[in-house]
Amino acid sequence: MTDGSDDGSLPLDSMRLALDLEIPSDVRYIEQVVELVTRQCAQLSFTARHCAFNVPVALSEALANAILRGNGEDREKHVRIHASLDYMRLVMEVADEGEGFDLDDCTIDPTTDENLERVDGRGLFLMRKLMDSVERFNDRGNVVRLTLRRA
Amino acid sequence: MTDGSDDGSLPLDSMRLALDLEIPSDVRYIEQVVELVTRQCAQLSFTARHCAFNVPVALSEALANAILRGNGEDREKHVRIHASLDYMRLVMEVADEGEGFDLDDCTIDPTTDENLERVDGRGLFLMRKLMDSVERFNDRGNVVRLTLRRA
Amino acid sequence: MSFSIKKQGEIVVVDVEGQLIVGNRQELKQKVLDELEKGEKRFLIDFSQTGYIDSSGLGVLVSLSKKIREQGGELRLANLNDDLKTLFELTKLDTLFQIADTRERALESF
Amino acid sequence: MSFSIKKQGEIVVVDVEGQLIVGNRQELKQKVLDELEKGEKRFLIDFSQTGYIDSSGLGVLVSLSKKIREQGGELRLANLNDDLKTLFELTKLDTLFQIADTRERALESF
Ligand SMILES: Nc1ncnc2c1ncn2[C@@H]1O[C@H](COP(=O)(O)OP(=O)(O)O)[C@@H](O)[C@H]1O
Ligand SMILES: Nc1ncnc2c1ncn2[C@@H]1O[C@H](COP(=O)(O)OP(=O)(O)O)[C@@H](O)[C@H]1O
Repeated sequence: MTDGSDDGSLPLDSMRLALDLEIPSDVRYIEQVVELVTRQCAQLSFTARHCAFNVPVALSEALANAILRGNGEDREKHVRIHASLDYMRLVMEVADEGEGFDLDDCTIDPTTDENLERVDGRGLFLMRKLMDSVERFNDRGNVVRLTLRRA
Repeated sequence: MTDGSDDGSLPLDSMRLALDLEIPSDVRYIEQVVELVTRQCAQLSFTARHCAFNVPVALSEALANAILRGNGEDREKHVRIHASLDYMRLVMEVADEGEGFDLDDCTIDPTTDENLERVDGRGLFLMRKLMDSVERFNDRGNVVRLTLRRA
Repeated sequence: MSFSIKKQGEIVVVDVEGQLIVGNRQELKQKVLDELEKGEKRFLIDFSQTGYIDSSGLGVLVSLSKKIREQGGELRLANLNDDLKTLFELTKLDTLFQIADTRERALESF
Repeated sequence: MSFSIKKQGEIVVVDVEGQLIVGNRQELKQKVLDELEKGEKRFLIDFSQTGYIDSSGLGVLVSLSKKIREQGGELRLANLNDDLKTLFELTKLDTLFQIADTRERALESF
């Protein structure tokens, strides 16, 4: 552990934040969940780009998929979010109540000529571009785990 | 779990935040630790009074005691802070590397005539007035646990 | 988050205030389609006040662009900040849209 | 957090900006004692810009109050917000100090 700086600013490398949250399957919650998580990232001095771009876009995608694809927008079903972050990285897990899916099978390349004008299919692609890793977190495949290293 | 409100504001009763932090034994860190924790309380809509008064004062006291009494202001020794909060309560644990102490033996009543003009001795008293409970968290007595119910 | 629409000369200008995401993209789509139905042909979407855009927001832009072209019209974009530029580059949508640095340049370019 | 000192008539007025806590209370103490040594007798501490005060901050106020009285002087306090009022009530220090609602009243009261 470093000793922080002389002005009493906190030694970030010994800090760890965690957040758990459960929301009904309604896309209107996405924006506030994103805000909550990015505020925690700002707390740990993640870069402005991570806070304003990588985290918001990737997390929105994961939440939208969980709500729309995993839970079929059934408000009786819920989406659980777990985020933990420290000086090294942010880890976000998004769990839905769906059947699960295969990340690799479902990811397309939306930048090819035939896909460029598609209206959908950019979610997993963007998550993978904006995070350091995107994984299935369990066998069923209904929990996605996103990891971003602190720059 | 309630369904939150219609404007997409988060269902607070399913939210849980946690924070871990370790600081060197230097009183200059107190203010920033307090700010970090109270910001988390505000996130969970704790009352303005809890955020601006109960939590800051009680936590400052616990930190000051850990730094000055527990660790004798030895910067080689550290103070660990764990806070977790949800819709029901805030729990803060402050651990130092000292010998421990007995909470009840050390608490005086600073409001009696003979104590009123004392310069010290108000810390534990205030912690107990401002929190719902103040406990030793381990046998050694070097971890103090403060609990505040969300009003 | 909201969308404000106004007409500047022959051009319908839409400001996206806040996010353009799955929760509000339909609103943008409907507002633009309404103008298209009224016979408008030239559209500019200005992102100077935009936070982030998700894949469904991008999808709406692609869909609107097609529909406007089908009616013989044009859709242009302006004022992407660095993050949004990166988003369009990652998805190669910068090759599909006409993107101007400023609103003035976009308006002149029609 | 900082302390600004100025003289209003015969009275030394100290504004506590931010917190008054273990990390900075010595600074307040020293500033007031310096004035006392110069022969000042009347002191007003104004808390209108203060956040929170901890037990060591209260301790400094008690200690200053004693030292000023020993020199035949007076210390008064003004502008406690509701939280600070509660703090003084809980510790019964509201019975030890002369506390005015506003700076004006405190200044007049000497
Ligand atoms: N949480 C999920 N549960 C079930 N299926 C999912 C989930 N997330 C993604 N998928 C599948 O992966 C596909 C691709 O997702 P994505 O790249 O986000 O594009 P889009 O959602 O626009 O189709 C989805 O169409 C869906 O079939
Ligand atoms: N973390 C700690 N480690 C060891 N002793 C402690 C600790 N916290 C409090 N004490 C003991 O309890 C006493 C009373 O503490 P407190 O009420 O905060 O008043 P003060 O610190 O002003 O003496 C202290 O003087 C000290 O002896």
